[in-house]
Amino acid sequence: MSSRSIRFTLNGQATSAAVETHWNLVELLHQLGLTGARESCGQGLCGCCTVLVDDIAVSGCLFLAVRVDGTKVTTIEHLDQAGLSLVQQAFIEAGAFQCGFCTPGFVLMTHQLLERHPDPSEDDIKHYLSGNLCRCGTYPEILEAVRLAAKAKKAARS
Amino acid sequence: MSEIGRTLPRLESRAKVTGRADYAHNLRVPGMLWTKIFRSTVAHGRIVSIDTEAAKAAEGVFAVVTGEDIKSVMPEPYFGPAFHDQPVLALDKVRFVGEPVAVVLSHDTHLAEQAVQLIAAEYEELPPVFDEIEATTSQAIVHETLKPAGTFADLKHLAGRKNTNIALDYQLRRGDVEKAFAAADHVFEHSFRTQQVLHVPLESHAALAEPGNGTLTIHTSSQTPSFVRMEIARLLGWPENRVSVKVPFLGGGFGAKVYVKIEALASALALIAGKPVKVALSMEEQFYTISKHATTFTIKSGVTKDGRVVARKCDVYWNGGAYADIGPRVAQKTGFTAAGPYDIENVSIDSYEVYTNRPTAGALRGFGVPQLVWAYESHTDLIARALNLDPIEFRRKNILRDGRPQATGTAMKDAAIDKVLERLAEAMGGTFDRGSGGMRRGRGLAIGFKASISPTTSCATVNVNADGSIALYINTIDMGQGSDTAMAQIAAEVLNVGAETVRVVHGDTDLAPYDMGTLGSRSTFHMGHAVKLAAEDARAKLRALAAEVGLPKGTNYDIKELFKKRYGMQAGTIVGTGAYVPSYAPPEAKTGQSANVTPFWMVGGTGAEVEVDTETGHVRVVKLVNVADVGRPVNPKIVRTQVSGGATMQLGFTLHENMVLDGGQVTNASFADYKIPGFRDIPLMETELVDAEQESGPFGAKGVGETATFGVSPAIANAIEDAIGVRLTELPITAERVLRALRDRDGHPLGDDE
Amino acid sequence: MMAFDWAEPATLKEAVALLDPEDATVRAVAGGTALMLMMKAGVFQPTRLISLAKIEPHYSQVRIEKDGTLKIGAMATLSAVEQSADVAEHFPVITETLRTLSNVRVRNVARVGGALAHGDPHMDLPPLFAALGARVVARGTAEVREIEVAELYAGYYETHLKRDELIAEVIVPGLKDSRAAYLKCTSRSADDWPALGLAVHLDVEGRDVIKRARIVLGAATDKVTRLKETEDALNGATPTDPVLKRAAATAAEEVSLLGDAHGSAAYKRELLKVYLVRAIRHALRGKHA
Amino acid sequence: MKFTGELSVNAPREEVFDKLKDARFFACCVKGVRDLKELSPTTYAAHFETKIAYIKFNFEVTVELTEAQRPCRIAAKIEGKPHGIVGRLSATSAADFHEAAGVTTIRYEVEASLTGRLGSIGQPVLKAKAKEMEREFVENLRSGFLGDVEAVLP
Repeated sequence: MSSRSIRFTLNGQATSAAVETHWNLVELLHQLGLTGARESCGQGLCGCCTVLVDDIAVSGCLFLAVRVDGTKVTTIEHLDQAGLSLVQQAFIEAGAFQCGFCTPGFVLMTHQLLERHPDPSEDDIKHYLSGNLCRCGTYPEILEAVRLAAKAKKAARS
Repeated sequence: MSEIGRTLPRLESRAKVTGRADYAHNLRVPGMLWTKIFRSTVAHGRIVSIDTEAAKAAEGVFAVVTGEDIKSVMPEPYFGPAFHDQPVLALDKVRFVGEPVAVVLSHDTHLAEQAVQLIAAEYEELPPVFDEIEATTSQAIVHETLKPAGTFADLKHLAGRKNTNIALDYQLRRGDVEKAFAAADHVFEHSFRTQQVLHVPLESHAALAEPGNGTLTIHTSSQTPSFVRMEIARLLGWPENRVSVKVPFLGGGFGAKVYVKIEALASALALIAGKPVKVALSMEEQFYTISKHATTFTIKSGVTKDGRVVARKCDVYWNGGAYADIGPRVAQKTGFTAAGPYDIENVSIDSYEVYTNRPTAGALRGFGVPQLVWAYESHTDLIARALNLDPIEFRRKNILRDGRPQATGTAMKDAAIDKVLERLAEAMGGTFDRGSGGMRRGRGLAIGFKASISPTTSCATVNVNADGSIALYINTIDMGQGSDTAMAQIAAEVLNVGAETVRVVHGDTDLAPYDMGTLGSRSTFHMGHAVKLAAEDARAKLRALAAEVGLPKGTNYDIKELFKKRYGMQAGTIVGTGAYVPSYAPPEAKTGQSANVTPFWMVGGTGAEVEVDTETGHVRVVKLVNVADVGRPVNPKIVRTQVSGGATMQLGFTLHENMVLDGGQVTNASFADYKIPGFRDIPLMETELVDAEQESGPFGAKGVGETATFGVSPAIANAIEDAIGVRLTELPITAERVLRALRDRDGHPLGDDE
Repeated sequence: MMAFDWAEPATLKEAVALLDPEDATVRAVAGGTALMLMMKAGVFQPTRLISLAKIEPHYSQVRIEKDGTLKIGAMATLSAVEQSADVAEHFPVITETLRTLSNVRVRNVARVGGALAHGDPHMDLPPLFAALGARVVARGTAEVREIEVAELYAGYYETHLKRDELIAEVIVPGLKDSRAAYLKCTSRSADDWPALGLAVHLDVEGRDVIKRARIVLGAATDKVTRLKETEDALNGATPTDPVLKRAAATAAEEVSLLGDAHGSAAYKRELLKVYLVRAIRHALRGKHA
Repeated sequence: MKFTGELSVNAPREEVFDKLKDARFFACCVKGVRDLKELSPTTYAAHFETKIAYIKFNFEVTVELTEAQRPCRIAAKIEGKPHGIVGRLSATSAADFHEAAGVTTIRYEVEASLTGRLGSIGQPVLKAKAKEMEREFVENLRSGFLGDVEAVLP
């Protein structure tokens, strides 16, 4: 059987879908109208296809869609449910993007980074984000955005 | 507050951080067919047969289309901005491994991909040629006949020329170099090479063509919607008004998406299928689509004993690959700056665009200038070292200053070469830690310049709606450089509103007027002028309206009230239009001399500090200082980001990016093996904009997108020599090459086993 | 990619039973990151994939036994190992190595079992685990056996696992007072497959005598390779500059290196010499690192 | 990809030449070659199967003898089309024979390239595989001279 019916939570909504076993997660999301995760390098190296599955970041282009059966899937489109997140605000403030194609991946990874390291060093940031590529070369501004977001999150906590 | 010089976040910021910005990549429409391309497996050959039967019979296949089939909708299916040499799908011959030969259409992209594997083509192999120098004398002829498009006057003499791979031979002559060499105290000659590299924007090329009732709409990731419309209309034999080209945001361009790339194919397929068809390339396929020229540049200089360069001879060979694309422009427009930003009495330049059996080369951020600066700034340091002169002092003595004639004879104006050099000298001066043991540090710098492409036209429309809101209609494409925001700022400045209130409608040939293209850092200057003119036109019309409704001159009025007074209700529109084409004097054919060769100059330089691991050859760039003359920055924050971004891209081209070919096949057609800079490759970046003003620019502004790419490569090579005393003359500067150079110098060369 | 069957057995035993030794197009998939790349490239077209995602949860555990032995379930993600405080405390060399292994998202998905079974010589864990004397527990239809990681590889992408065997667990002996280091060298961008990966594991006597060395090379050969002659050159020696230099020369002689896009064989030989010295010094400097 | 190497066999070079020129013998030395067909005295077709780990690759191969200067040099051109995937294998190979004291030294040079999907990615694997094939070929060739030719038939 190459076609399967799966159920999962997509951005807080119970969702069911019929998927072919050979579809990857990005293909499924595009069919569901969510285009914030995009396949670019197709090899899990650039981060444009970042999606959270059970709150853990994965490369959607290397993740078979059947595997999200029974999971909670969160995409970039869910982050501003209650207005722009602090990370998104920081990216705007720091001007941390140019063409914007890689930006959803960087934003999602920054959310993950700050959960793991609330006060990251420059080295932490560079290592954590080393799997996301920005061909426009906006790295210095992204570094700044992560710092701003960390600061804003800290302020929000206290 | 002035809108010019204001750091305003990009207008589309929210859409981009929430993943909701539109890209052609995202687009799908009901009933759409996907495509997968069957590509050539030989570098040069005659097509004997293409067997598509098995593919046609495969599951889910709607159609399989070959080059011959394209002729049913495009009788002469050859395109290109300089030469009409590129077939929509290969016809008669294939000219590189990876050339599109046939296409499978299916509602399912996976089924299309499977069916492609069932296509079989037979070729009669012809000898291929890959090297740009060999190609100039090779018996292997890539194109039997040269077919200039007629777009550019200076290519006309090439029409119908046979049995040559030289698509353009540009020359410039000023003074008498031979005589000057004979009289010079010293003569230096060096050769430098650069490798073929790629743009690889993260959004690969995507185009969706939808046939209508005698019309065709193409949604595409293009930097040049007006050109796409013109070229597709020409191929179809239709008037332009039946072709619409719509471009959302681009996920990066860098020159990869100029002119026609996949649009002709998508258009032909849509018309053949009678359905919407999407052509979306994979990352691998970008490697077969467009690249940056590999080059060989031999440069020879005559120098007096006190360090004045009195003569320079430049021979530049551009490896254009299988199709001309815009390469002939690169060879000419860039070629005339090959002698560098120096005041040299006697200059001779020969610049050759050469066909080979590699994937096509075209425009990439800098339009060939970084390849030239690599050579002339490495050469400059080599001369200074040989003459025991301080490299900065040597440059100071020779740079072109305002008012002095450049090699074309055009007098320099508003080119802050001196300021850029002085700022770099300051940043890189002083003492620093030179390292110890096997780790050695050094510093180097380099400067470069570029002429803007000319003469080209931009048009803009500004609508003032009856509620006073303003919309700007332009075909400049925002591919990340921030043009929407900058253009809104220019319009807002004229119309005295906040830029964030201006709506920018971009990339739609049905709505916005002609623009030559978003390329060559031309938009801020050319479209900036057009927008300014359009906004001024709208302002004049508003004033006229005010006068018409009886308001005394100089009255402060609310625009909304003005419309109400005139039309009795909230109604009406004021349309301001602007068109701009700079003045230009074409160069004299034999000497390249012109009194007005460019509307403005871009000037940039880089200072690098490197640390070299002498045991492994690894080069770590510790610091890059990028200094640019951008005129007056419209949006300083965005300009600075562009400057450091450009330098980062060139850093990749300098240290590791390299398109590797084996038997014509690109063997590293993926990000696993073609490495672009990531977070951990980025040095400390310093960005400096010198205090400058482009008098002829809109509000003193000029282009900036390419400026920071110029000096990066030679600054690093110069810093490496400063650190360890060896000179690298070929890009990329890999760790292995550095170690080999060190070992060669020490008389213990590394073996050559693979 | 082409359609295939998808099976999700609930136990490892069932998964093993679903393998078909006669049919190479039936494969087990753990994290699937490496397999997906092969499938997307069109070189591997499975007829059936057996997902291990739903097998018993204890195969995802990471734990340290009383005697200091580290046991990692084959289905533990690389991230789980990276984030394990126990691993960081007792095997810092593993934590350090994981930090630069591919990227966060791959580590979140890739499993230790898959990383060892894939057999790409450029990977970081196989040489490191081989140097640490780790063993994999392979479960087949008939038997369960242990294989030294150092003996697991047969060639590029090839292991000595049988067609009906799956890795169930990895056992890493406690480091005790030994020293270990893994250094890799990328020759293009910072984040890249290595040109060379070198793991060293040293038992040290007194302050500075190497009692026993285990040296394992990755990336520069077609399979993970133990450098036994180099080990012999170091065993019982005090790592002075001349000793290290000699060991480096031995290493460069003893193994035939493979040139690739990361560097020629000649270059990799130089890297091997340099990195051997650096890795040993690095191992001796840190407590466990 | 370029491979060069040298091997010696205890046989006079005429014998070595004749054996190597015999397509049947030659094919026996290459693991995975079967169904050899003679299309003309200098061209042959065969099926070639090789495998990397669990992945099999099948090629339809044609070999053309382009040079045969008895007893010093032999050269051939090889072309292959893989099954089920767009691509093309092409290679030229040449061997020079030198004899001294009854021992023939064969110096060979193979220049191979693979285009299409298999060539654009996975070059390291192919290179490793090619090295392995080279080793096997040399071993088979040696054993072919040591004993019966049949001994190396796959």
